[in-house]
Amino acid sequence: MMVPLSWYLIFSAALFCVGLFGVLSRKNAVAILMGIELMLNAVNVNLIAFWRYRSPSFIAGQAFAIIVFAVAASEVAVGLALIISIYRRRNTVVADEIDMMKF
Amino acid sequence: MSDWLYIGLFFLIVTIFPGAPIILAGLLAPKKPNAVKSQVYECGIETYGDTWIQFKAQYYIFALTFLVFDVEIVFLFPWAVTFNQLPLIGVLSGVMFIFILFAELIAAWRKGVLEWV
Amino acid sequence: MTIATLIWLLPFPPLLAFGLIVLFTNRNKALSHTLAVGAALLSWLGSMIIFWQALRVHNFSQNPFVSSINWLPILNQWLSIGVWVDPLTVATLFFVAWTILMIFIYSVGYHNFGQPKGDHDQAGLQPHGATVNNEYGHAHKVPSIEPLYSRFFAFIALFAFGMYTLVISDNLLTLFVGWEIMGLCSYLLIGFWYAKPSARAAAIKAFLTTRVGDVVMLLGIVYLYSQTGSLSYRTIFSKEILHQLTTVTAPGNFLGLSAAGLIGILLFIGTVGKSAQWPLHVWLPDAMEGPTPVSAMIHAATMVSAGVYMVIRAFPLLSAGWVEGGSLTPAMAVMAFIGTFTALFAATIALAQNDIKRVLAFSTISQLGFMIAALGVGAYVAAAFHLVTHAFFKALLFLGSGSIIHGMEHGVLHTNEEVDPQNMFNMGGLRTKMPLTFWTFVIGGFSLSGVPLITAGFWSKDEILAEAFTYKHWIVFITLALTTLLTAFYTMRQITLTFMGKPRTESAHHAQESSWTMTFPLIILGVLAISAGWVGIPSDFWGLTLPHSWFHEFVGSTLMEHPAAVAFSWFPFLTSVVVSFGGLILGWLVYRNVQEGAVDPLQKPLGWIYTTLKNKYYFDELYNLLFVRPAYWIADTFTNQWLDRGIIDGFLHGVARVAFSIGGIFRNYVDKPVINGFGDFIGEGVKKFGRRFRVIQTGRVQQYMLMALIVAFGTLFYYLIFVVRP
Amino acid sequence: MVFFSDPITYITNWLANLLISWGLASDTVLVIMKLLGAAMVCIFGFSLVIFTIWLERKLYARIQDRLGPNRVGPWGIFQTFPDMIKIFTKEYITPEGADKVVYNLAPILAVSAVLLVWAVIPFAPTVFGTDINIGVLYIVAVGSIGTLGVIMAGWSSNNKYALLAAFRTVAQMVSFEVPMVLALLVPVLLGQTMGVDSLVKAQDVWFVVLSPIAAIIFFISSIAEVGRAPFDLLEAESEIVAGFQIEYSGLKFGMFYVGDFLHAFTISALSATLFFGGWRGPGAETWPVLGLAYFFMKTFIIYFFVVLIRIALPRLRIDQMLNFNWKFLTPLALVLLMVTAVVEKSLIHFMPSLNFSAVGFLIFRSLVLLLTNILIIVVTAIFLRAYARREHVRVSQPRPVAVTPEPPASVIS
Amino acid sequence: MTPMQIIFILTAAATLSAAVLVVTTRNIIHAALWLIVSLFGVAVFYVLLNAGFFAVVQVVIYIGAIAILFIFAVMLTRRLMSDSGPQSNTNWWLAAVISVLLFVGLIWMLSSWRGVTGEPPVLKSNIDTIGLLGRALVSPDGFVLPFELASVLLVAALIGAIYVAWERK
Repeated sequence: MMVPLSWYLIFSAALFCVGLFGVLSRKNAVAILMGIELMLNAVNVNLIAFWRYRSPSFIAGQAFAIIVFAVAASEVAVGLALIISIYRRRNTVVADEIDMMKF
Repeated sequence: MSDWLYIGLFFLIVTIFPGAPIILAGLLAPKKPNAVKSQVYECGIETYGDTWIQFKAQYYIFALTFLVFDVEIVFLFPWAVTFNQLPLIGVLSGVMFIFILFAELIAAWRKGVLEWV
Repeated sequence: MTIATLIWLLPFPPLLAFGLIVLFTNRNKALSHTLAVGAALLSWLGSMIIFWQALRVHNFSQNPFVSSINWLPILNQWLSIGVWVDPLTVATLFFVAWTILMIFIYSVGYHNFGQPKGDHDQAGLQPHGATVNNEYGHAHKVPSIEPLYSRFFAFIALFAFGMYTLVISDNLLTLFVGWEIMGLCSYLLIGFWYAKPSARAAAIKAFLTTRVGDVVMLLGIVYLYSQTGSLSYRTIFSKEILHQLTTVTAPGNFLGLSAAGLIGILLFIGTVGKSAQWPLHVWLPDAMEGPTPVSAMIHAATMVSAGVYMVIRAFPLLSAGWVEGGSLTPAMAVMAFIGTFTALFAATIALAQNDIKRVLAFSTISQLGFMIAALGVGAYVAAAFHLVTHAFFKALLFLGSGSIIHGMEHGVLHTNEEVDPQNMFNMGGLRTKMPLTFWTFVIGGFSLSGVPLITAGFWSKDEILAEAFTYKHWIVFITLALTTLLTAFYTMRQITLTFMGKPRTESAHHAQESSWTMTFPLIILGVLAISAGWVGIPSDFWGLTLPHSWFHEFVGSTLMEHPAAVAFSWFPFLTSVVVSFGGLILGWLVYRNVQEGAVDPLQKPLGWIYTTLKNKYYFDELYNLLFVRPAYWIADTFTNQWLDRGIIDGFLHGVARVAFSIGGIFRNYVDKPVINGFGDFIGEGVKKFGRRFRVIQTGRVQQYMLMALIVAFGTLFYYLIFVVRP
Repeated sequence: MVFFSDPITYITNWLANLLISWGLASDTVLVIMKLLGAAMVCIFGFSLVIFTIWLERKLYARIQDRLGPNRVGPWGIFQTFPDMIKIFTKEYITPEGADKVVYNLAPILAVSAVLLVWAVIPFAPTVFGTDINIGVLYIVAVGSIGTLGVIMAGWSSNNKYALLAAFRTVAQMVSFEVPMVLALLVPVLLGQTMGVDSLVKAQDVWFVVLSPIAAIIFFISSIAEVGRAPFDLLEAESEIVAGFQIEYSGLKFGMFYVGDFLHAFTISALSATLFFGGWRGPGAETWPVLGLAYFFMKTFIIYFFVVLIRIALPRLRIDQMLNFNWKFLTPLALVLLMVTAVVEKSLIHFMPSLNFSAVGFLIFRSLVLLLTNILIIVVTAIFLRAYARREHVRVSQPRPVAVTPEPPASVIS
Repeated sequence: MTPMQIIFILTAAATLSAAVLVVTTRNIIHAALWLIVSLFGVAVFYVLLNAGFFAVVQVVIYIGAIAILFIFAVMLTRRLMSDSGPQSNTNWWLAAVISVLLFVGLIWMLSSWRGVTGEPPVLKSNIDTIGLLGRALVSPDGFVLPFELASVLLVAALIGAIYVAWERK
């Protein structure tokens, strides 16, 4: 294991930012969710990396990661369901067109 | 780690093995494409409209149920592995977990989600 | 299963029953009461096992059954909750288990299980009876089943849970929890027939009155915690903590009390509320609006005893710094005073009540006063002893009265008379009609009035009197003796009016014995009401040397320094003999022959005193005047009418009127010409501004996110660069 | 001697030593050996397919009272090779508007997803690729990759039917993955490990004895995973023309079939490994060759049953199939899991108290678990009978032909 | 440059480029496929971190389930016109700036932290992380509450999602 921890952290930071960019910039709501998935993965990599490098015998990092999995799953499920139902009502999935709350 | 090395190599090989014959066959086989030949198949008529037809939400809901179950089952694997060393309470909490899963299934059932309509 | 586990599990069967009944079996009456009674039976069984185990442990008080777990993390320490069973607990557990079980069984019969549904019963009202055709085909009325049958059992199950929790808990916190659960149940059950306005009022009254006490008690607990950093008995009743508490003075040197004194008094006020001591006694008589089993369980046997149990439990704290025979601590003095006063006060009121249940209610108050007074003079064991015996015979009496009422109601239904089945002057001669009830009632009554040697009540009362005598608390002694006399008197009055002589109404003629589910508990409790006294016979009774007073040894050992058993002396013994017999005979003589439709024989000779007593010293009216009315007055007249309507509105109106006139002037000469131009200009400006800038409110999620992030990062970087770095 | 008892290990050792003697670094040798091993497994898999295709055709023919392939070679055993040559020289027809990359990637995925499973299957005590401590989950994961291949194929080949078929297939596969994984949990629970080889080692008593229900559930749902009859909805010619691979041709098309056959064989191997004690058998430890033999014997027997089922049973309707999964298999699996957990734990818990010998414990445990399973089966049977009665009533009642209104043109289901 | 580092760099490059493609590519299905690739890369990272269990779970959950869900959702919510025109909204540049800023900030913070360099502790050869995880997940002084809560959360998600996505007849 010659890979220092910082590499993992930098990588996950980059992944996180890419995901953030996706969330902020994509038109398609589904794509936005994809961005969120990327961000969650970045977080998970962080968790595991810290577990490995800081306290391998203390399992909290992994436990957190697996909880994150559950959260991600439910988030995707509900998010996509919302998108689908919005699509059914408004016939669009473009986030910018879902703006009934505007002025 | 060497186990995973093996798995990694396996991924490599496994992509090569079906890939190579396909390419090889591509070289062997004749290539005379024409418009009619490469038309999309449709039963009896020429294809019309967009292929990206919209599907019913039923598919989505099955996938959804599957996703949730999958995640919960994955939760169960570590529990199952350490089953013997667990205290009774641990086992019971695991069983309770499964029971929630069961209740979930029943709920979905009652809601009529599992019907293929 | 270890004994600790058993103790932990003790309260839970009733809770489970409660949950099950409420959630699932609400429809099925039979199943519901089976659940409830079964749960009670389980808990009873557990209690008995614990009792037995406790007896087998040598030197039990030094090594009680204890188990506790860490519960709430507070800063760096834990607030632990747990169970604690020492002799006192065992004694309490004993009578609690018995009474609760008996009352559960009794309730089955009392709510007419097995009878048909009422013709026009509705939820929240007493059953009005159902018409059935007998084999000859002519219809007659029979009692009908309670509409909210299952709910009743759910409530009393919850109540039982509260009681058990309170008894076995090892700290003031869980004790308070159980305390409050019981308060809630008492509220629910008093208002069980919620369609009756009187019941509603009574429920609210009870709830609020006890709440007053509870709040103060909570204050006490909080203060105690702030002082000692713990609430578990083991800690707070340890020598050093107590000593520390006595040395510390109360905040602001409040009344010159020590911390212990202040806490003691605060806790005691909680008891005053819970066990209906003067001046917070007003709720208990009204509580008789509830079904009779409730009156028996909550307002005689268990809940009101809980208050006393709590002060007995807290006795080391209350008596901190008191040496036997020495001068009383402030807390004890207060208790002695209030207890004694209440005892006499309630007893006198009981003289003039005609409602059979109200008489018992007042006698309960007065008996609780006895216990409090006993504690006040430091008669720790005597108080506990009286607590136990009282629980038995008072439960017995209440159930008996319930059975009487039941019989009367049966009669009332049979002959559609317009008589109050609870008024004793409508009864009479029930001796032959309901023999079982009669004998058990007599046992209870004698035990209450302390008929010497045989009844349980005698031994406990006698011990209290003896202690009061020995430690030369003359006032207490005399008052209590007088009270005993009165007690015996009104008890006999009750018995005579109810059972003796000729039936005074048709209903009384047709009254009939209740079903076995009701009489069986009566019998059991009757046995206990007699035998419970024998455990506490003083060893040197009557000069002859009997085996040690077991109860005294057992419970007394709970205290850190074992209280000395008072030496037997003739004077208090003779006193109690005289007063009890005197009272009984007097009662018999006075009420021997009360004719149909006659008024109370005491009414003429006593005159206005009688009316005062009948109206309970006008305490309700007094409180009405002192608290209720002012509250209404402040709310309605003062705040609403004067402040709001009068002053504020008036002022506003005045201002408005002035402003209006001024405004008119301005409007005509200033506003229209000058301001409007400017104003319109402003308005237009704002409008334009808005129209130009509203576009930032796009309703697009991502843009909002973006903005939020920009701001967030701005702050973050600012913080990092300018705050963290240098 | 060693050579006869355990030829494969012998050869590998020899080769490794040879390479080292050539002066390669040990790591390099390691890599090379593993590479070779993987390659061997894959080659073996492919050649196996060639055989199984013939076998299956032959069986088909026998049961349908035909001769089947009988020209090329004895019993037509070489029949597959001409077919291969034919398919090799066929032209690739790529439909217009297809998404080229994905389109070509899909068949590769379809095969490789199946081949990947073989990385963790132990053929003999000494002959297995690797025993990663999460082998079972690995198998599940690989299966899900297969799903991906299907969906890619369906989507990329720009054809309604393909897409529709892909969707159905995926719905079917994911649905049946749930009971399959649940059933896989049972051996993990009994064997206290997720490594496949460790599981085999743990099977002093075959898990099929300890928990027949799990075995059955696993078997059925993996057949559905493969998508063979009676679950071959994906190629229901009557409904969706020929499944998601309709637009494929030539060897790409062939690859899907290779994948299919290989998958069928793989699930038999998996069942053999996880429930029928893999290579275990008398003398297998001392003579790994025997282990190899046992393994393939078991696998082929199970494979025979797979084929038999395919031939014998008619095709289900999709709603029947999904109901069967969600309303029968999954609840059953869940219940089984709960019950097994409780029973097993109580066994472990109370076993010390009644002191058995090791063998006695083994027998006792097996008996208890078996009885539990039988109990569950009985209860299930009762439920099923009730359900069947209701269903008969429901179906026999007269119903309108079209209950639902015509779906809008854009919606096809 | 040990082999490990080479593998790391290759995987990181692949993952990140895939991620970038996810957020930029036009065809939403391609985006989903690229998402799968990058998720797979993350799985490889888990392997490198000796968390094989998580690698496989990643594949099972993300690739096996979530990706499928995404693709289905895309299919369900297609307009009849296929994706033409830009897939990113008007102020994507601002988003880019924000992301880059965030990245720079994070790196900067990392650089100011000492603990990022140095060797990982050597895993004991017999350490059974899955076992540890299993025990931690169900032991009362561990994560039993999150464990049960997670399942409740998933139940809620399932029911909620079904309720939302269900076409009422």
